[in-house]
Amino acid sequence: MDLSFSPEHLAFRDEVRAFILTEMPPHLRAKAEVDAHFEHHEVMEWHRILHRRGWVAPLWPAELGGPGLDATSRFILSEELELANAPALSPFGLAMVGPAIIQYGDDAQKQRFLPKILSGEEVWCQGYSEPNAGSDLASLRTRAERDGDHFIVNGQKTWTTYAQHADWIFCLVRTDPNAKKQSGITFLLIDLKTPGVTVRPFLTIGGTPAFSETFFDNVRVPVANVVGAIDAGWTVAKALLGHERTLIAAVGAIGRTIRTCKQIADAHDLDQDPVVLAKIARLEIRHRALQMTNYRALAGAQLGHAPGPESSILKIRGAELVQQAYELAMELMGHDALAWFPEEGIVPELEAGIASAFCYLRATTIYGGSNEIQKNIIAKHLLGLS
Amino acid sequence: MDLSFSPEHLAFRDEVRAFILTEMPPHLRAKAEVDAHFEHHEVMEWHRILHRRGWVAPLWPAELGGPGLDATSRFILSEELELANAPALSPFGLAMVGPAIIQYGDDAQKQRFLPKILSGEEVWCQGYSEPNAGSDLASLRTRAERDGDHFIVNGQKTWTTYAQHADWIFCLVRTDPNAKKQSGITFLLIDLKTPGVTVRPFLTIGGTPAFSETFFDNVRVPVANVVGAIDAGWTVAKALLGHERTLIAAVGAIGRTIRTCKQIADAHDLDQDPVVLAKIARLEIRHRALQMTNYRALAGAQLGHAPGPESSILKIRGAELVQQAYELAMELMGHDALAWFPEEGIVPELEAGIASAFCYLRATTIYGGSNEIQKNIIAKHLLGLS
Amino acid sequence: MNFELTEDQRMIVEAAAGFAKRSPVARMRGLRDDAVGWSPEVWQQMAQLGWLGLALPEGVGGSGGTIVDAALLVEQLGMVLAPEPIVTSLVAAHAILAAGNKAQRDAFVAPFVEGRASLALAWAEGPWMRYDRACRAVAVQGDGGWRITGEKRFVLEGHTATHLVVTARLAGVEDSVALFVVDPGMPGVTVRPLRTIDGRRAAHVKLDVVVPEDRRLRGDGKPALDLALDLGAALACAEGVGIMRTVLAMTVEYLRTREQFGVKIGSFQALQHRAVDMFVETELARSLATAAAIRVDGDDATERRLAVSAAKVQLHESGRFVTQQAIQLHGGIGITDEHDVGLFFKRMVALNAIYGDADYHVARFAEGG
Amino acid sequence: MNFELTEDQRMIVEAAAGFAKRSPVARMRGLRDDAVGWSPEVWQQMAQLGWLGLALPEGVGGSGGTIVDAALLVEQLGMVLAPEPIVTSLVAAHAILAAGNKAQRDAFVAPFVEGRASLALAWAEGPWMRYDRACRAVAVQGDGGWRITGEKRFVLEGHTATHLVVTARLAGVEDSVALFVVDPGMPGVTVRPLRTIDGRRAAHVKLDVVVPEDRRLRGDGKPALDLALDLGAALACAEGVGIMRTVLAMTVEYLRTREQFGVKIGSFQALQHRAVDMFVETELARSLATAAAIRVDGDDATERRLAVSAAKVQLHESGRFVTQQAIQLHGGIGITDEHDVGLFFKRMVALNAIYGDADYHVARFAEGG
Repeated sequence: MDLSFSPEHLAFRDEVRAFILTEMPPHLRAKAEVDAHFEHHEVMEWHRILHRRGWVAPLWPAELGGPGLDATSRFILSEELELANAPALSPFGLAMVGPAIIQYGDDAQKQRFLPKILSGEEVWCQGYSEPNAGSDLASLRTRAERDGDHFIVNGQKTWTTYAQHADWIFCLVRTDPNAKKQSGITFLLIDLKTPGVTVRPFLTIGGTPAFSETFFDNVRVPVANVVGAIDAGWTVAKALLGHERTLIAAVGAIGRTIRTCKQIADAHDLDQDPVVLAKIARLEIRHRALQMTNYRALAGAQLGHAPGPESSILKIRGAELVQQAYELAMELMGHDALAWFPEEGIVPELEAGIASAFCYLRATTIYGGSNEIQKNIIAKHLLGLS
Repeated sequence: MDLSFSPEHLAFRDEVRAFILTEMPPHLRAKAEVDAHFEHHEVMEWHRILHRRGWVAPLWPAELGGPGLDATSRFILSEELELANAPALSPFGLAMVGPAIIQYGDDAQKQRFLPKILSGEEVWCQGYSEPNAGSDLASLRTRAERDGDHFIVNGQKTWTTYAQHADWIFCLVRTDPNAKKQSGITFLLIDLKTPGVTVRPFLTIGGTPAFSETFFDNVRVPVANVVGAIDAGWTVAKALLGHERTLIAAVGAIGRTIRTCKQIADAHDLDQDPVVLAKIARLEIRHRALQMTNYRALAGAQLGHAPGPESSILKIRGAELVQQAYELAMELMGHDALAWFPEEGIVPELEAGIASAFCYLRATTIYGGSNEIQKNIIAKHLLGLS
Repeated sequence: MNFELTEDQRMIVEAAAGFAKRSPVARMRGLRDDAVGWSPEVWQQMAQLGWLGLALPEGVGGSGGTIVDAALLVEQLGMVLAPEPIVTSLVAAHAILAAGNKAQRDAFVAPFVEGRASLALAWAEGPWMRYDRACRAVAVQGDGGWRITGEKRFVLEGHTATHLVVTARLAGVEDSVALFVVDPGMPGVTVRPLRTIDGRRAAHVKLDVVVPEDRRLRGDGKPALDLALDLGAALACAEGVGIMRTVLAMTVEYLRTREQFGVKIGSFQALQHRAVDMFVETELARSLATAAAIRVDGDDATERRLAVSAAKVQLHESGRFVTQQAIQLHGGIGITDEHDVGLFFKRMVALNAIYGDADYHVARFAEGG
Repeated sequence: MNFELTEDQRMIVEAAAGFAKRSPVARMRGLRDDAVGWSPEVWQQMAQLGWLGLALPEGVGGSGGTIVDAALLVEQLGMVLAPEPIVTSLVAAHAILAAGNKAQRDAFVAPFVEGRASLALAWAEGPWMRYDRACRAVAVQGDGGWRITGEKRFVLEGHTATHLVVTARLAGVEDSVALFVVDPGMPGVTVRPLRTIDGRRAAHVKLDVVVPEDRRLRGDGKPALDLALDLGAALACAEGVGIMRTVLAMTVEYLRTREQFGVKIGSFQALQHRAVDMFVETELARSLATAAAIRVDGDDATERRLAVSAAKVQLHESGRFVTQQAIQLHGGIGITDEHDVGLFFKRMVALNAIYGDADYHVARFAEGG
């Protein structure tokens, strides 16, 4: 067992660090140094910079535009980007529909969609959840009826993250209304400019429009846009769960927020307070445990192992720790926690985005399969309880 | 709303305090001042002292030997006894089978049993749980078959607290093997000296023999020893749940242990440590919340109200806080927590009983209906969830 | 020992509950983007109902009720997040009662009771006031009275207050706290309104103002400030109990009706037990909030401080758990701004940040009050 | 970055698992009332298997393995609560390695590797050693060597140790820590055996003894003591992981088989989720325990201290939760002495109390190691 990197990997880490240092534009660096809260156009700017270096899709095979990195290098790349507070790229194209197309799509789909995902020319969003299909996703009702070479789609998706910025949406739709639950669902790619599609952004409790509802009113979608087999969309969707990227993101976000907590404690003259120091230390230790568990999962992946039991706990604990980290930041801010953005000059810039993030990040234990659902899964599949 | 006592109640409180001061023998007082860990014969000695004053059974009606106190006075009596670390009387006669006989027994039973419960001449224990009937008490299998004027009892009870010191046991036995669950169960009084009864004490993880298994091998019990109707024992048992005494005991025990925590912190030079002080304070605040909730329940009882929602949480939180208080004491003891009793001269007398109590008090969240069972009950009956 | 409501108290609760029915959370929601953030018409109604003077002596036009009366009212108002500045005004009013003379009470408290004014306490400074009430604003006596210079942060509802009760140390008197009544319109006073996390408003107040002698409250500022802040904390606890009760009920109702996997989600034991934990926490917080209100009415400052600190810590623990779990059990919809549960959640965050946070009150409790 | 076992490590784990099968918890249970508390025969077997010298250099007869190797062994032994004093001896041995010369290593460490001796570190004093390693035992140099006077508490497995590594400050040298090897049979040494909560033994050692110069380890005592205690903490974490894995498996098995209300209790969602929480905690503790063992092998003392402190705090949190819930989910039977789960619970209590408790390690971590 070994926690250190090989000389080759250390060299790669230096390469990544140098790249970030030279290639991140000053206006992004300035934001990275404060709170890493980026606008969509800034995220896409960074997307294009990374794309030029070939690092935008670390997990993709080299022949389809991936950088051909081994698992440890991928980890190093992600970790260094996180540590630098670089803008987090939208995962919907790069980490979700892209891999789905790579695994289940036909050649035409690969040629049509993958290059534009890589270049950032087309932005994607996800259409899974519906008002009555949250934890119980398989009860979704958006239906697609066959009409020759097309499907006619009707229904409503919700939680379509940043759909207002997206060009395309990948959806789970019901193609066989008589099939039971997970059967009869199809994975379908829909151009958001198609007539009949309406995107309505809505505010979260963080006061930001991170999510949208997306309505489909007799939307005609070519049958050619089905990924995988018709009625077999559940298989495609399942393959996308628990992707590497999200895990690293949580570890990075928590680490970043702990650093912010320390800065806030400093600024508020609390950095010698034993009770405060103990709180930060305990959080940091929980973060280390998550990080090391992530290392275990990644080291396993590097050796080609299937994800071990350690990976299934990352979602649960990562989601909780993100919340705990922001909660601690709020505590340390004292009265400053009251300020709702944007109130310039009232609280330090460092603190400006905390309250909003603290609020909407209550979502981390809910989205992507709530912690309760995750526990059901672990109980059944890992502990054999049912 | 008012947190103070009336002049009459204040006078009663003084009376109780004076009584304890003058009547508690020095050898009991010495133990009370250290850790309030009393042997059975010491508990019974105190029982007889309280009995002479008429205070042994505060809840019993005056005509059957109770002191005829109102609810507030009963509360004062209990609280003062707790604060003085007086030996806790065995509840099985005074608070359980006694009230059951008062409510459901016939005159013969009242005359036969109640005076000896009051005097302490006969000590009782409880025969409810069985190895396969714990949380699911209604699945008990100890059976009583009718044979003329007698029942023939066969089976096994467990968790019969201090059965080794008891003269009688009150049992739930199955009298109708064909009835479903709660039906067909009878509340039966059994003399432990009857041939065929075997009591086998066993150790807890605290290293003390607090509990016994009790075996019944063709034990002949007069039908006259049935309390209430045959096959209607569940009704009698239900009426005994959640009696006042236990609630106050938990509040008192927690308060006593918090005082011990402070003394330990003092002795270990931790009484200026902000982290330690904060831990003790947070525990003390949780204790206050329980205590005040208990007051609410008692004030309601004083006014003749049925127990409100506040009383149902006392068992859950009281059980947890007892454990948390001992856990904190163990933490504060540092290395002293390693010492297993009796190792005289190694750790302060104050700490001598902590480790053992800490261990066996893991039972508080299990016995008397586990916290999980309590939550099921509250969810169903108070929140309407099922 | 008695936790029964008096006949008067029952009437207060009934009237407040009636008001709450006519004034649902939607009213507060609508006022979030309003510059005032609360309704002057409702303020008038509250004055007419006698609510503003409920916990104030008859001498200033109040009904001479207790803090417990006010807490019962505030709990009900908390259940619909009524945004009118009752608590913030009462806190400032009690500072004036504690340290001011009859003329000052008449001049500043009486108009509030009548609904013609609202008050705010301007005490917080610096970024580190969590553990430290040390006051850097300073008052210097001169010809025209007192010159006060300084900056006050997060003056709750200070953006609309008719009068501000301002803390300042007296120049040259170490460790002193004096109270002054300052009007926002006086030259040298700037009041910048701020939006707060709970959709309400606070003010950032800059002072370089001369006030006449009769604006100084002559009583000792320290105990008056202490009492006022403890009153605020106790009423925050009462409001928090109202919030917890509401989101608990809301959540239980959701569990009873929302279906997933073909069953009501309230049939899942893990969610049932979570709801029970919410219930337990709500009742525990309610017990200590009640005790705190009773003790603020009492004469024993140590008991008051212990009871208030205990209640405020419990509010933090219970309130946070209950509102967070309310969101969690609502699932995705709980994260949307359009669902009410988030409004309660954010108000609870604010309540935990004001009148001393949990760490402050833990430390104060540990010191014995 | 690699968490794979080497071929050698796989063999260690396999051999230890084989031993564990032949040596169930019942063996430790049987030894609880024994005066020695562990089996000299098993000790011999362990020596023959090369386990005692596993993490010791070849110079003293060891196999030159790593602390990770030892941790893997200790985790397996923890799964059956094997009571032989391997960890306590290793801790003392590493103090000797760090501060002693070749002759001292040969004299005191080599016999342990061969199974002819066991060692113990006598460092703890006073009731308040939690935050304070300050040493009051004192050594004065004189004609016959060093006169050591003092009292050492809770010397783990000191009741049977062939040699005690004793800490003392040097008279007149402020803040000094020196290490001496003292034999229990020397005149002026009294060793009182104590029963500990986990059914094992410690010793209360009183010293008024003169030892020759060659019993003083000449290297700096402080870093040697630090390293030794960190090694002990890291191995306590490994043992704790073994315990958690065992009680988790035990509990899941119980949930799968125990019936109440006509169903397996493992079908209740609240209990399922509890078991999942136990699983999560076990894996998190395992991650940090592994990191700690790796860092104790490394050269960077700061990284070692951070990793060890993190692991020990996590052990406290996770170990406590997992063993407590194991009892809770077993219900009444879990409270009986005759069920094994209580033995694991109590061993975990002991592990959390030794080699620095959670508060100590939180504070050390907060200081940056």
